[in-house]
Amino acid sequence: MQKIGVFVCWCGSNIAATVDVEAVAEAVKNEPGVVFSANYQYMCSAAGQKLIQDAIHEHHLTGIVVCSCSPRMHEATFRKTAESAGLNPYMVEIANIREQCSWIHKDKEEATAKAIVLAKAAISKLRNDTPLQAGTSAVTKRCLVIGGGIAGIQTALDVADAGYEVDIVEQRPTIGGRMAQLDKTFPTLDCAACILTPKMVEASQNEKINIISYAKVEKVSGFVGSFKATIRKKARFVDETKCTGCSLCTTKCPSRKGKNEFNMNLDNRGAIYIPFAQAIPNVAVIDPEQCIKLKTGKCGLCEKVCSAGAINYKQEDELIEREYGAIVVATGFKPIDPSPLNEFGYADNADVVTSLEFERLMNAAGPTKGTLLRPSDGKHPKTIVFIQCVGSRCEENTKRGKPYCSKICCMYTAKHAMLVREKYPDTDVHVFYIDVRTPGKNFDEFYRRAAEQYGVDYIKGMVGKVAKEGDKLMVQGSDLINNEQVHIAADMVVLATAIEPDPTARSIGTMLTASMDTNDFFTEAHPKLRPVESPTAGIFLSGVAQGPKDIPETVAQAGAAASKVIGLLAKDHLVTNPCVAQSNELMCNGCSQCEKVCPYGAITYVEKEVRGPGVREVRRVAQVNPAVCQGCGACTVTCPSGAMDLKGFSNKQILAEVDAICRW
Amino acid sequence: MQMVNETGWKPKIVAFCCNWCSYAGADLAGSGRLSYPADIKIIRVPCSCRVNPLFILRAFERGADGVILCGCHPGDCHYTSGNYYARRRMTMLFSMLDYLGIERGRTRVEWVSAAEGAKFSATMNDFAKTITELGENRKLGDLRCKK
Amino acid sequence: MQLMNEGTVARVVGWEKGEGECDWTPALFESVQEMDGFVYGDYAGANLSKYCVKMNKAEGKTLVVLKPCDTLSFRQLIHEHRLNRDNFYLIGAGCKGMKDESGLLLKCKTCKGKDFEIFDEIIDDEESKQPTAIMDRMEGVTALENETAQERFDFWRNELSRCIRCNACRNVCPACTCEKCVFDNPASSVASKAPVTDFEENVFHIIRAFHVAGRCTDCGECSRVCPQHIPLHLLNRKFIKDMNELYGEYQAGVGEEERTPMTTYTKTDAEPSIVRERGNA
Amino acid sequence: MTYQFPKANAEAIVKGISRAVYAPVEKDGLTSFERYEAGMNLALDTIPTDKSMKDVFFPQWENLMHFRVEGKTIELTEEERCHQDFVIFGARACDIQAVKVLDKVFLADPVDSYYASRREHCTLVALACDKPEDSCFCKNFGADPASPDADVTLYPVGDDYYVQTNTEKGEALVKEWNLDKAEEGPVEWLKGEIGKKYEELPFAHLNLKGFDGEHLKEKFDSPKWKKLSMACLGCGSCTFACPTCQCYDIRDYDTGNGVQRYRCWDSCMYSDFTLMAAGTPRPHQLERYRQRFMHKLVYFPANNDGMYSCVGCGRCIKKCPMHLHIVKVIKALGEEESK
Repeated sequence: MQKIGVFVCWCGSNIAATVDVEAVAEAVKNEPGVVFSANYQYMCSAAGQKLIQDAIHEHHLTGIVVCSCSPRMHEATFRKTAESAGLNPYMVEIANIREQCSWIHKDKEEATAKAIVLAKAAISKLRNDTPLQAGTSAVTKRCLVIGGGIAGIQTALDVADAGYEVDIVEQRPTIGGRMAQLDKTFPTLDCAACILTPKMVEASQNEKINIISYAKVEKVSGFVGSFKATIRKKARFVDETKCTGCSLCTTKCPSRKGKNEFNMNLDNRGAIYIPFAQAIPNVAVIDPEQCIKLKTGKCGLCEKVCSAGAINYKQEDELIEREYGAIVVATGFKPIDPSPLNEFGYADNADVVTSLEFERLMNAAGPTKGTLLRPSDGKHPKTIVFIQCVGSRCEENTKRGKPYCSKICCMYTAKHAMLVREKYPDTDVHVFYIDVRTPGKNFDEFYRRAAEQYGVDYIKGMVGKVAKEGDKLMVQGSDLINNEQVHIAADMVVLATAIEPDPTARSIGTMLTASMDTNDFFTEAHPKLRPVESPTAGIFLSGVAQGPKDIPETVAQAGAAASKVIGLLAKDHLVTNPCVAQSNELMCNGCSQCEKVCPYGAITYVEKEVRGPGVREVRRVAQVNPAVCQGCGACTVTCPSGAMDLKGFSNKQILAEVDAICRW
Repeated sequence: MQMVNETGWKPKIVAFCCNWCSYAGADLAGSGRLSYPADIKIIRVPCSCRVNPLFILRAFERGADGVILCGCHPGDCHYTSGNYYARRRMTMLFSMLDYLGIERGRTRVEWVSAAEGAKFSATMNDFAKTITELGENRKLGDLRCKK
Repeated sequence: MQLMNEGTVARVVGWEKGEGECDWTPALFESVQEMDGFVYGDYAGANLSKYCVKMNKAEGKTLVVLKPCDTLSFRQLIHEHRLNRDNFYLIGAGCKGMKDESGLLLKCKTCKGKDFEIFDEIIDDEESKQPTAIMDRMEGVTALENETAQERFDFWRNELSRCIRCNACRNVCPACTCEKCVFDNPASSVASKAPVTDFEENVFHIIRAFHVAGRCTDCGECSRVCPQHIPLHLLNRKFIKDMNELYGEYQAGVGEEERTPMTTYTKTDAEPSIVRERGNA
Repeated sequence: MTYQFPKANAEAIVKGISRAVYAPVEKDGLTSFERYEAGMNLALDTIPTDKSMKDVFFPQWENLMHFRVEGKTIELTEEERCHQDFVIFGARACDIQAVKVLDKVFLADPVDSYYASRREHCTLVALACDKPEDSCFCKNFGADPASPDADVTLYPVGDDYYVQTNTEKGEALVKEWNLDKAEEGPVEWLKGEIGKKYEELPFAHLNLKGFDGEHLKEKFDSPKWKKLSMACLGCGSCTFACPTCQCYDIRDYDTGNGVQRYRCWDSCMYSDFTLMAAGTPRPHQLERYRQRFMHKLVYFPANNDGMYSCVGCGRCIKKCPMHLHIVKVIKALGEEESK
């Protein structure tokens, strides 16, 4: 039999004004197991805690019930109090008589009666409590960063700077991500490559950072502190250690049909190629879909011209298995394909381009070497129409696009318009917009400069139709301010397309058991207070994978994620939550149902000899990894025999509460 | 405030609330002094998926007149998917109780976030009203438990 | 018999005749001589899948005779890791609908079909491939759903009040293979041995149906064995009907191991309030 | 004395009895002994009823006592014993024989006062079995279907019941009915007829040789139990239908305000029967199955001067979902004896 102490808090007048605290303390005295009860003005105060500790010592209490504010407020406090008095911290139950009693009821008699029932329920639960021990698990001091864009690079640099090893896994042949494709950046108009490539170089030269490019994470198991990842490094057919990046092979390659992904498919590249001049690693890669040698066995020109002997047509995928303490998701984004949005004529007209394509058309390293020429006939466009919110902020369920604001389009459109007007002052620039959103440092100033100083024509309204007429694109839209229809004969139309998570994000989320929202952005552990952590312990979020954001925000979040990673890796051991599921092997029949509902993969099955009264046989039984289990309890209800139970919220404990509350 | 019908009978209602959303929502209702009947007593569970149909039946066995289960909104579960399982389980259980002729209003599931103190209070008031109208649970109690 | 001679199988689980005409009993045959008593035919109603759980631990292969509906149970038991496929040699036996002294079995009147979900060998003829179902499987459930709540309550009180808690329904059920049933486990806080009150009658049957929901193949054995003639299949079929309607058509014991409707979800599942909004209140 | 009344008056007679009456009634196709109330469907022609007369003396569950808990105090209230006279109307020979078996158990020291009080207050009205079922084999076990042993015996002849009183209790009861006196001839004729009918039943002559204490080990070790028990589900159908199965479990039900202590039927077929901290003494169904029949046919007669605790009512034959029953066991193990 337990010896229970009950401590009723007044919370000043917060509780005591509505609940007769003395009556509560008196009423619970005769409950089975209760050997002591008291009330005090502020239980959470030093004096109140001392009262509890003294009672624990004096009455040799085995458990305490504190009738006070919400356990969300002071459960941790009272657990520490109990622990310091030598009691197991999980032998503490809180009866919430403030938020769920005194604050919502006015009648003192009624509130007191309810407080007594709540106290009795907590006592009943406590009678079924057992001391719980928090376990520990070791931390592998290495971090995996999935994605090598600016988010991944920045996180990797910061983590490495603290002295921990980092592996960056990038699916493309080079790191750099979307930022590498950009021309200038808002609102400063400095060149993207000029600020990004030094970071890329820094990452490649950092001893702690290992870049695994042209690779994907194939499998992840384990849990916070000790994940195990299998990484597939795709065959490049070029020996990375030998290739000097001289790019001779890329100029000699006779295959010219491969679309240049880096230039948004606006031009072609060889079958062997280096994505761009500053690529890291600066190593060629052979596209097996285009390579004549790999497809037909003939050719082999690149091998002949390579003085380093780096070409290896027989290279195979390589599987790398490594352990990590933390994983950062920095999988980034891609612009949506606006083809299904028929009114913009993207699929039918070469001169209707997306903003990212426009970036490449403006970029000195792009397909037009930085001269703005329209894709259809290579002429200078004289009238350009920019359309914002293409596929963003759509009504849900219309399937016309994304419900969210892509956040960056207003600013980059202003940037594009400004750049065009600066470089080609004879060009007319019109921008259709729904709203112009500029909440950022120097953002609104930037937008006003575009509109006011650079003479960009901002039209509030949406475009209804883009149609080709001769060599012009007739843009028909509405001007909501002047309340009229506008028709503009444009040479080029630029669509500020919505951005969406990289298509690989969903499968990575599933692999990591990290939750995602309906748009496939990773969700945060808490939207406000834990914005860079996934609800799954040990998984951190960096960059657009979590939600649309611009470069400075991405870099800031990348740094924040890094600091969380560092905080984790700095620990040698992690203390685990002891309120986890536990399988009674004697009752488990091995049916696997619990395994199917576990969101964390915490349950595995083993063939094991079970022993009990009259039982000694090998059975298939469930085992819970307490370091992985988060204690939701989904398994406990799925288990028909009740073999699976949850410590701290056991069937018996909850039923005891039900019984105490529902006394007929 | 307490719900009383003409005969002086008061309902007994159990509310299972998940720790992360609904229990916090109840706390918020408290902070906002948004009242609901004292006949409702809350039991904290880690997640709505922790609630076994046996708990609900036990409450009725012991004389509860209504049982309500509150969890995070679908998609917002702290454990990512717990409330989706709870949703299916409770749909099935409620359907079976209905099939056995038990009054439909006696059981309910509501999704209440940590930010929805007002919704929590409104939900509880509405549920208590429904139960008061339904009257005493005569079909699903165990008479041995009656004093 | 040949298989037993060759040593391929160590035993056979089939049927033998009883004292009368209709009282065939599932039987174990451990030698070729014993096989003289083996019978198969109109009164082989029992589903032998459940016996396989016991046989799974026996040395050597067991030959089991399964009717089409029984193969679903067998498959489901493999999904639940209660059976090792390699321990069995399965004869799929054609079925023309099974009988007892009062004619065609209820479960055969709503026969689900003549396909064998799992087998090593099939022995059947043209006649056994003909459909035997003479009524819609969900007819009884639909009829009840269309009644008023009070009528449903009265119906089930009348039926369940006959329960003597002999556990025949549970013990025959191929989905009830727990090492220890919650209702037998004093530590579960819900154990009970007798239907002392209406509540206990209700809770046992509600929870049993709930525990097998998504795994019940609707083999109909529960109703067949009930000595008190309680239509227990109407409980299981209610869940099957609900799951089919709300979560998509599903038949337990078909195909590969996968999540059952109760161990999966979709984000757009119906809310529990649907129960309040449909049918008769 | 011998009396007579038309069968058509039976219901009126039952209704007219001033005490509580338990009689076989039919509901939803099942028959059992219930406390008779107007409107119930009397089933006086059914042999045997689905549920036996045992239920009246030894119900499936009954409260023994109640503990009321208030704070730290506990108050105990014992359940009242039966203290009012009642009548069982329509008992059959097999069930009456079964009560004799139960008496051996419950009335032996220490006396089960719950059972004893009911026995004491009962007046038994029996019915001779003129239309036995093929599953009946009571004569093998000492019951007399032609002349069941009771306070009053009814003999159905033609459209009438002939009534014979055998005790003072019986005479007192029948006096209330105001019946016409009758000849004994038809009764004697019926007894002869019943005797002949029972000779022709399929299980009229079972070989019970060797079912005794002396052959205990031989029967226990028989290899046939494995095959006999294989199909057993381990359910309680046979036990609960059986008029002599007397095992019970005592359980406590927590009512929230106290504890209701009750007893309920248990079954040796259950895996948790006589479960102990160290496990169960009969871990497989084979042992449980063997236990049930060894008890009825070997252990019980060995301890009770040869009285079997099977009465041949045939309910297990009808109720076992897998068609396992005591006749199969007797035949299988009896054969062995004859070898």
